[in-house]
Amino acid sequence: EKTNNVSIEFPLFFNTSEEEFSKAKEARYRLRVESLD
Amino acid sequence: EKTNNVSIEFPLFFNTSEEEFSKAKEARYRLRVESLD
Amino acid sequence: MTATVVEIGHLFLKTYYERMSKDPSKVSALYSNTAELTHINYQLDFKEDLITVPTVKITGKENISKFFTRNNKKVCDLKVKIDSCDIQSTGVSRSGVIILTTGELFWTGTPTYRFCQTFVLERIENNANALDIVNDIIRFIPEPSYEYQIQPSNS
Amino acid sequence: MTATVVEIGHLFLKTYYERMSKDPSKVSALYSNTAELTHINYQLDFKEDLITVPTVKITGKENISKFFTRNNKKVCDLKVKIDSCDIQSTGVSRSGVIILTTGELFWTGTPTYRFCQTFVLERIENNANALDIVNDIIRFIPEPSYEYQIQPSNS
Repeated sequence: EKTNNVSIEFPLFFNTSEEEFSKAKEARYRLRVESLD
Repeated sequence: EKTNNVSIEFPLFFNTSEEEFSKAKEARYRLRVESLD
Repeated sequence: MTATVVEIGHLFLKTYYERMSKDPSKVSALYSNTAELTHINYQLDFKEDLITVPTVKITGKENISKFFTRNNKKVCDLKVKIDSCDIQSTGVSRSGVIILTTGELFWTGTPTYRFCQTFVLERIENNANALDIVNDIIRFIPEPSYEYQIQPSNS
Repeated sequence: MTATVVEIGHLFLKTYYERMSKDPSKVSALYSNTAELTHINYQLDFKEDLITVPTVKITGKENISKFFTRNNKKVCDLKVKIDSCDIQSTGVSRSGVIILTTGELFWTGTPTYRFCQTFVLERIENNANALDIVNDIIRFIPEPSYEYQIQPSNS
């Protein structure tokens, strides 16, 4: 039952890095801007 | 146990109307645009 | 069975949010004795242009009752738009209901805040027809453009 | 008690999302026999610029196992950023855990999609130390600007 005293900091990344995420986020951002044209 | 066969359509508004919501949404939108200056 | 769970979920949502604005002092009657509630922290005077709304965790029906009584005015003024609602069976012999909603809320004169909220409802022991809230968690979702820095234009 | 529930929640999240990308065929082992799962509908070929991702509801460990096996490739490629995580006790004698997370996810070459997800974990009968997922619901949140029509500029 005992678990280690883990303290987790957000955001958490799984199967990706902050850099890779930023690129995908930029793609989302471009789509958003295009939808406003 | 028997409940009426209710079918609910979204969005649902509580204590507000679509008109009043739109005004509050516009205020959010203005804050968003200002934050980009 | 599934249809019934969905109907129960929809009826619950209506009861919960309508009671919130019409009579906050009776909202706590919907919770079980040991319920846990994560809700808006009205004690913090959050500003309109905040990217998110702070929350606080309250345990037990008595404390939940005090919470809604103390913040009566703000709770009454709460205006809610629900955009979606997902429902599943849960708990002992799957007689309970779990609900996940998404939407936006605001108060008189404030902008809108996006949120998601999850509820777990369980059968009351001596009353198979009634359901109590045992869990209620609200979480606010920041607006995208606050977190994404736009490139300065070339002009 | 509360600290332990939070720790259990955090450890669960790590196990769940890491197993998703490393070995989807073992994800279904985390669910109870009668679990319900509302997850991404990989059968629909949704387009990148869709404002939201469609979901499908699956009931029972066996069907959940088939779901993850059938969609192995897409599930392995799932990339997730978790922004927040709220945790409470739930269920019989409050030995279970309910989790509400918010975040964004994407696949190789796609833009990001915002989501919220709720889990209910319950103790396994003959094993007090283990927890099974009994409910898992994901819901996607549309991006704001798709729903708000900008006024044409005067220039």
